[in-house]
Amino acid sequence: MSDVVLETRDLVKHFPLTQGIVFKKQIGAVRAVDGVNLELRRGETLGIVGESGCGKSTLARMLVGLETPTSGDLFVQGKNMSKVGAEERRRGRRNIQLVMQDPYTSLNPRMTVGDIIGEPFEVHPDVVPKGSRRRKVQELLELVGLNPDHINRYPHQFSGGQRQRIGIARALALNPEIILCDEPVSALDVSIQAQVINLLEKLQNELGLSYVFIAHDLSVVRHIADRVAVMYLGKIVEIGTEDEIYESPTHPYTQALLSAVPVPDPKLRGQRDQIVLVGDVPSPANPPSGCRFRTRCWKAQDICAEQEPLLQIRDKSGHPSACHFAEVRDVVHATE
Amino acid sequence: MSTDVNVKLDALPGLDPKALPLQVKNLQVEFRTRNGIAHAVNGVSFDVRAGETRAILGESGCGKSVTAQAIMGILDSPPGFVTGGEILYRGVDLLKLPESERRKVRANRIAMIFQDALSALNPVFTVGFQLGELFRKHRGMSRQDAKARSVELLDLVKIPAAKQRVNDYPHQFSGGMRQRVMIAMALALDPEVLIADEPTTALDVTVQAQIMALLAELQRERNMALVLITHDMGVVADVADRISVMYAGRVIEEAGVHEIYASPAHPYTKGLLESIPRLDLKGQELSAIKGLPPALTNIPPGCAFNPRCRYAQDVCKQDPAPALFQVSPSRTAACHFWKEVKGDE
Amino acid sequence: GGGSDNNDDTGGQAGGTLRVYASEPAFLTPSGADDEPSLYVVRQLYRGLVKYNAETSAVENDLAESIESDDQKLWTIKIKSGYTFDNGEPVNADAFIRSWNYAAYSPNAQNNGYFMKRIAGIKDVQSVDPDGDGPQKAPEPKAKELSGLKKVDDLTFTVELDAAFSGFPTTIGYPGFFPMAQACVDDIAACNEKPIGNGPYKIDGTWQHNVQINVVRSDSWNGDAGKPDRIEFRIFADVDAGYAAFQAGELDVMYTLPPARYKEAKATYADRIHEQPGNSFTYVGMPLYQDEFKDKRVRQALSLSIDRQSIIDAVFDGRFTPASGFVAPTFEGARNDVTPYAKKDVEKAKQLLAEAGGWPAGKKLTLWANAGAGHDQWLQAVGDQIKEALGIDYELRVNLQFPEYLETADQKKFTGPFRLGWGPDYPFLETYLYPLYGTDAGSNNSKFTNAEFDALLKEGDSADSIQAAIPSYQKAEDILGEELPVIPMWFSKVAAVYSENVDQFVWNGVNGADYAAISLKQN
Amino acid sequence: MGRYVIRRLLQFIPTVLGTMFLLHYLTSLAIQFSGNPVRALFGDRTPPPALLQAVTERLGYDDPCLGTRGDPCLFRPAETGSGLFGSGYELGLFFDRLANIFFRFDFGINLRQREVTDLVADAIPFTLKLLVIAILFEAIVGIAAGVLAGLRNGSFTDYLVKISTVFVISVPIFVLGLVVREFVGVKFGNVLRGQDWIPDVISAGMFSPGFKADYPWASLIIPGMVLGATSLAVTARLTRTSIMENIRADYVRTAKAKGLATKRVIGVHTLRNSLIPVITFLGVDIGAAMAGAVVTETIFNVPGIGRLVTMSARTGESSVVIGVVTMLVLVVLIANLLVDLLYAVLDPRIRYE
Amino acid sequence: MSDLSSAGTAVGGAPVGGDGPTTDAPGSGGQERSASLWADARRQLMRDPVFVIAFLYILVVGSMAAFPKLWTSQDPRACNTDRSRISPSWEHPFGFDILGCDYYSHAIYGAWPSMVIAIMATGGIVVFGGVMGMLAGYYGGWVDAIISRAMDIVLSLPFLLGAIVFLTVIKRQNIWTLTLVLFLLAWPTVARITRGSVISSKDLDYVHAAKAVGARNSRLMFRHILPNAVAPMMVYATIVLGSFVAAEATLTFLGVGLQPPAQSWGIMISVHQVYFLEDPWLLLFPCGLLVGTVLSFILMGDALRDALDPKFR
Ligand SMILES: Nc1ncnc2c1ncn2[C@@H]1O[C@H](COP(=O)(O)OP(=O)(O)OP(=O)(O)O)[C@@H](O)[C@H]1O
Ligand SMILES: Nc1ncnc2c1ncn2[C@@H]1O[C@H](COP(=O)(O)OP(=O)(O)OP(=O)(O)O)[C@@H](O)[C@H]1O
Ligand SMILES: [Mg+2]
Ligand SMILES: [Mg+2]
Repeated sequence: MSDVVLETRDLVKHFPLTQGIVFKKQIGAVRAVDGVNLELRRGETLGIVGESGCGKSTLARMLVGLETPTSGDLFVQGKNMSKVGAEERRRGRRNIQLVMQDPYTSLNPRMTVGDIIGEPFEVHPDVVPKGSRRRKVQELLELVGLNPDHINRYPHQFSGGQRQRIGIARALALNPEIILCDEPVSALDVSIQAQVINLLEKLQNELGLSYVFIAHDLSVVRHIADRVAVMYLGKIVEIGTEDEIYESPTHPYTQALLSAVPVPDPKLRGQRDQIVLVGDVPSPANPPSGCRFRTRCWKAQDICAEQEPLLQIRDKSGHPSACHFAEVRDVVHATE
Repeated sequence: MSTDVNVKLDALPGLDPKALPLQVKNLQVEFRTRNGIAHAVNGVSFDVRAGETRAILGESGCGKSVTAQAIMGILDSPPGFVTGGEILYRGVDLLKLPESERRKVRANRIAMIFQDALSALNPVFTVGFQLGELFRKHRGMSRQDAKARSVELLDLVKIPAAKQRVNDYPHQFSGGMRQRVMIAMALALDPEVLIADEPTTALDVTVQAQIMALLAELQRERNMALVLITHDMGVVADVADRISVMYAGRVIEEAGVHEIYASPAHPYTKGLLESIPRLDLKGQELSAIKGLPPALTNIPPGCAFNPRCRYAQDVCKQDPAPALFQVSPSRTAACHFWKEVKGDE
Repeated sequence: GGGSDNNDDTGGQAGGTLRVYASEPAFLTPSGADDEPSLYVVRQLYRGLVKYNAETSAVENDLAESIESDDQKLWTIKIKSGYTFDNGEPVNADAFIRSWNYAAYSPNAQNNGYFMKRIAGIKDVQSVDPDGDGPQKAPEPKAKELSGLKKVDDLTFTVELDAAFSGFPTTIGYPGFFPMAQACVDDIAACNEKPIGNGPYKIDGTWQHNVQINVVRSDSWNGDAGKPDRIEFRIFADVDAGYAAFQAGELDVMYTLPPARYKEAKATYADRIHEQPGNSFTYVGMPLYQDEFKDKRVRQALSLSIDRQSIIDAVFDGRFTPASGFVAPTFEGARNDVTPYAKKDVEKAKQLLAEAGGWPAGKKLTLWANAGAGHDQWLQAVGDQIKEALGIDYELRVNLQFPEYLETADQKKFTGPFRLGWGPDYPFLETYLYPLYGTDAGSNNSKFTNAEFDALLKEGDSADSIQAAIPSYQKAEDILGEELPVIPMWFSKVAAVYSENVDQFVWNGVNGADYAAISLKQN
Repeated sequence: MGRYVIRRLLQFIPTVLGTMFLLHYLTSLAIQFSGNPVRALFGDRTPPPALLQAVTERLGYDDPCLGTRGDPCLFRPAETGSGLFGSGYELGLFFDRLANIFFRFDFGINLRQREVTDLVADAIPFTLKLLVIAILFEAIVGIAAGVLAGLRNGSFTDYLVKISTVFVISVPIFVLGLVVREFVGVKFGNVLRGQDWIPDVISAGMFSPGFKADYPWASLIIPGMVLGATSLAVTARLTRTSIMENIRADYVRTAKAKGLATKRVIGVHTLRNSLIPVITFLGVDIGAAMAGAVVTETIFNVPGIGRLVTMSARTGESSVVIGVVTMLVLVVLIANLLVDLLYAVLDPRIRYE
Repeated sequence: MSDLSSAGTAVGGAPVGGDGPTTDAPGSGGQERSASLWADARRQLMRDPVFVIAFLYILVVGSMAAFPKLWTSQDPRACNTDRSRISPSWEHPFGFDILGCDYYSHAIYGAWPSMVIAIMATGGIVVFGGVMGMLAGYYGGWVDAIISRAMDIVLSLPFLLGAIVFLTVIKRQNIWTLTLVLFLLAWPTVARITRGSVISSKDLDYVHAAKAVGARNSRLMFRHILPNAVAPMMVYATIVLGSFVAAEATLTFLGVGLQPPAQSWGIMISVHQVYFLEDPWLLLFPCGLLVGTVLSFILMGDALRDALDPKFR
């Protein structure tokens, strides 16, 4: 389809582990992202969930170009970013912007809000002529629901939710088509979180943005995402529409993850079939052979150690899943 | 696990074994800082029975941790001072005890689990040392015995290969295991009350599930009173018996878990519940609570929630703050309009 | 104590340990020791042919039986018998010839080779690299031994000089002429650490560098025995630290004082301070090779504008004697007021300068001194006074370290008056004259040449005796007084303090504190 | 760990070579510009050229490159053959010196013709004693003061510690040394020496105005304290900040929650963590203390390394300066390495690979 | 609240760091809670009596150095040995030194070299060390390796020993060479501090955020990373400034510092230290000035550290 705005093919990021004195030799690698295929369509929100350390942020950083992939290709609006020159890549970044997790650390405390949001214009002087930059910044502030008069304030004079709006305004400054949100609400209080999510949805409707939305809070992802990818140890283990993933998960990890999410309804207590996993996430430097989830999986058999399950449609559920024994299991009951 | 219970019962004066294990009455705590006095806790009352789980729910900065620290007597002082109220352990007011007596209550009778296990464990001592210290200092055990007990404890909280790991340092454990070590440490002296201050906030959902399951199991086994501090409505729904909702240093609603979720009687509680994304509301705007929590140095007069409240009227803006209204025999709410809030459903 | 009975003329009892202030010596061998700290120790460990009278500085035979010459060129020296080194080797003619040859032979690189310069054959035992500073090493000298030294018999030898020199007997009291044992010459490094001496004291243990050197009475010595049983040279890097130790009662004798503490010491130790005129000479040299200083009236004018006493009082607390001559007052033949230009007289100075044509307008007088030795203080005062008297502004060049400073002197590159000092090597007034002002003398830094002066020195050198030489030398000094190749500033003043343990303190006009003769109170 | 040590040791090579070259070049420049240091040996007496040359040769200052101003003395025209790689040059003085030092352990001789190794061997025990005393003093007193101040932040003790330590820093060490020597060593010492009942170690040893060979440790106590005084302030302040930071740490709160006595909470759970930066500083401070020893040694007449280097720098004895400073640099580097390793012992979070 | 836009301009230049504490207290806006770290710090500093006193003292000393004529009409070079070491009197408040020069005017004129050396050397190390540390920290790899080795070389040289060796070799001991030596031996510490803070701040979220909008290296370095290093550098600079003032005196004492007839506090102290029992005022006056200056700088650095450290807020 032509309206695929972002695509990755076997995207890999390995952080080398080195050893040696004079001549460093590589003795291994942290396989932070290990072959990820994704596509994002115009106007769509793709949710990515997974446990801490599974490579979500690394993937996000590669997508916005903060990290160069070890291998694999990244296409932004059909352009292969690994093939173009540095300058074009830098300009290409305009189209894909990032909203970071922590609104407290992602704004330079020594710059005014105006400087922060206006920085993209200085970096890309052709976007907005010099004279009207301030005006533009104020428009952005207004767009994200902040008082345009606050342009000369410093970040610490704002609350977390307001700061996150500043971060969003900065991301919007270059009129990108894609916005990558790396856990944009995890650091916020429940009561504020809703404000930011509402804003993101509003902007998407108004500006036709596409989102990649990373989060570990499954209910937030469910609320905002159209499609969801579940990551485990650098790989996508299951991907599908929001309904497919939440209603008919087929990968045991997805099932465990969903069942572990506490449901804010005491009536369901004891009725849910909770899957409590044993053990911890293995180290990405030394992932298990075959299926990476097999060390914690209750279904694991010999084949899981020998053969790596591919991400493919295996089951009547109709969405890809990387498990030899994929089968639907209903773990989430409707709240109502 | 057969703890030598007898050792710890050197009687406290006025101890009433039949009284509640923990009762907090009108607790007040303030921080005297350079920028003024922060009223972190302004009259918090709750109690907890043996075997019961009391959840304290509230947003960041509303005074949950401070309450817990005040109960333990480990506030940073200065700048923190308990300025009023009572903390009763089986009828004994801990605030009136001399420090040497009070020290014996800590860990022995009331223990605590901290939010961030990595920073709560001393990075330069082995886990075994930190666990064994409890036995050595409170039970006078030898190093070997203390170590043996530490291994038992690690086993209890399901840390594999406990014998070897007892000599590891905290940073060598994963997040979930550290939190289990914290739990082991809290349970070491078989306390009657366990205060868990956001024990799973820093953890992944799957690990959170492990930890909560473990806690529930241990609580059941020992018939402990558990005070669970959290802001996660889901966790509360899963494990709590009774809930106290805090806002700006005050308990604004107190009720059984089912009552609260079914029909909140305070607009803040209601707002919280509504702002959780729900399946049936997918695609719709979330109902967010507008505005921000107040700064504790500058709490608005009247009901602290009034600037954000959709029910607020003039009376809410005037001192005194609304008292706790008895909504039903087993629940209270601090809102002048609790009836409207509740009936609004 | 085993003091012998032939030295009871001074009184005082023998025995006890004498703790004295010292600096780290450079060498403890006669051929190497040429600095004051070294000499103080070497004089106790070794003895030479002659010694100097404590009071009169007159030369007396020590190990020598007789020293005679007819022509002041060929000297015959007879040695007393019965003296040995600490290791049992005899002190005989060989011991002296060996020692002097060793010092003179340039590949041995001994500092005191300098003192053998008058002995015939010196050129043949020293060799210079032909291409100056080239990559080649200097060739082997032509001879290994001085041709002027001849052994006559075991206890007699002759010394032939390059030229007649009546003062020769006085020179050989310098420790550079003391004898060395064969064992010492064979392993000079070891001998330096644990000297094999022939004097009244021998080393106890080894030289503890920078800490102390202990010497005890030597059994092999059969001359006048030293008074103390033991002398401990406590080594200090800094005279202030030494004085602090003295104040704390850790020293018995301190042969010098920090200038700034002089007044205080004089008050505190009024009855335990020894003062007498000293013999080191400080002068301001005139670069006669520079045009401005060619006219003697300029030099006289400069000299006349300086108030020496005032500078001495201000900067040195009166610790010097203003100089009006070129020979230390302690020396036989020294006179006061040799030059009439050593008293401040601004009028006359102005007049002389005017007569000489004045000072080039706007030109600054550059005053030179070496860095880090505190000379800048008084030189600044000199400059101030000249400026006040003659209106000549001055600048100081006081940043050259000593090696470079000396090289500048050697190469005659000073652009203005320069400070230097001179200490006598032997108590004979010639030591103040020829080396500094002789036309081809090594330390003639002013580049002074005066035929009459040279002739008068020659005359003195070949006089029959030391006494007979004096009038010629005095006449030579008079020439200096008029010509002023250097402006004499002052002579040192001895100020030594001693502790309450000291019974009798003895100061030798040439050697300084005479530790062997100092007696301690016995209790 | 072993690997880490080896890597660090290998990193020493460029550092030591760099330092040596720096010193070599500097001292060569000194000779090139200010002349042959041997000349000064003879003072006012102008030595016969043959003698001067002989001594110069003996001391190794005869390399022709020392006559060319600015020449780094790395290469010299080959005497025979075509030199290095046919360039007509061969390795020069610098490499001779390196070869002497590293292959023959020959650091050369000083103007007084003593082996530099002997000089150092003589001097180093004194400096080490001084350093030990200084570091101990600054560690014990500094940490104690810092803990007191840190625990009572804002109190009178805190201010007292702050003011007194800052005051000590700002007085130049030589003034401090002189005053201490005069009033403690001489004046007060003399009073003590007047009392019979005070043992000699105290009156004559400890309170002496300078180093005394009879009391090699006692007489260095006061100089050591003077030397330690400047860093004492930094130690105290570092401890104070560190304590103040750690006392608020979560794990200290945990320790309190465990019902431990305050003594144990502070002494075990706070101090150990707080001392990590302090120990690091103390280790690094060895270098600084060595430098400070120059002044202290001069004032208290301690025949140590600092004085040796100062004297040799003054007299332009390049071999001594290069030899001794190179050894010092090695000592400093090794001390730093040890501190890093100690750091890993104190703080198990640090792992060296 | 609404007048914040005007307040913004008042503090706008502050974050870059150039303006240390200046005399005019809170910004022009009046009572508004103005924003930047520096403005906050300035407000806090101006309320700290220790800082204010130290600062005034430095002002006094600074004016002595810059405008000696304001303080004395005497010529310090007009000396007469007849007046040597005359005690202080009303007309000559510090008396006369050993050469009979007016000691008070000597002290005034002596402030210049002491301050100039300290300020120039500090400025030098801050700029050079800052740039080196920045490059090493930001680029890492071989740039870091080379700069770090150079730092090691200098740092492993004990400071005073290094200075003695350098100065005896250079042997032109004037303001410039002393500055040079202090600079050469001290820059690595600044570089190390800067490198540390650059390394710790180059991975900060907001730096990544700026990178994500396409900012170039120079922008990242100077706009985002450097300001983080400025605060620790400033604090260190004030302290090191004090120690340089003392170092000038110590080097003079060791005979490798400034030499008379130059005038400096170091010379005053080292020339007259020997008289401190007889005429203590000869030592006390210059020492007092020196200690006051060093103390003031250190206390200012201290106050600055507290003011800039968010932990102490
Ligand atoms: N620069 C790096 N060098 C080495 N390893 C890295 C680097 N950055 C990330 N990693 C490793 O890569 C893995 C994936 O990290 P990443 O930050 O992408 O996880 P994440 O899914 O975002 O986790 P979280 O939910 O905690 O943010 C982790 O094991 C991490 O330790
Ligand atoms: N040591 C302290 N000094 C000053 N104020 C403090 C201190 N500790 C806590 N406070 C204040 O007390 C208030 C309550 O803090 P508390 O830690 O109890 O919040 P909390 O409800 O536990 O929040 P969270 O969910 O973030 O843990 C906060 O506003 C905080 O500013
Ligand atoms: Mg992440
Ligand atoms: Mg909390």
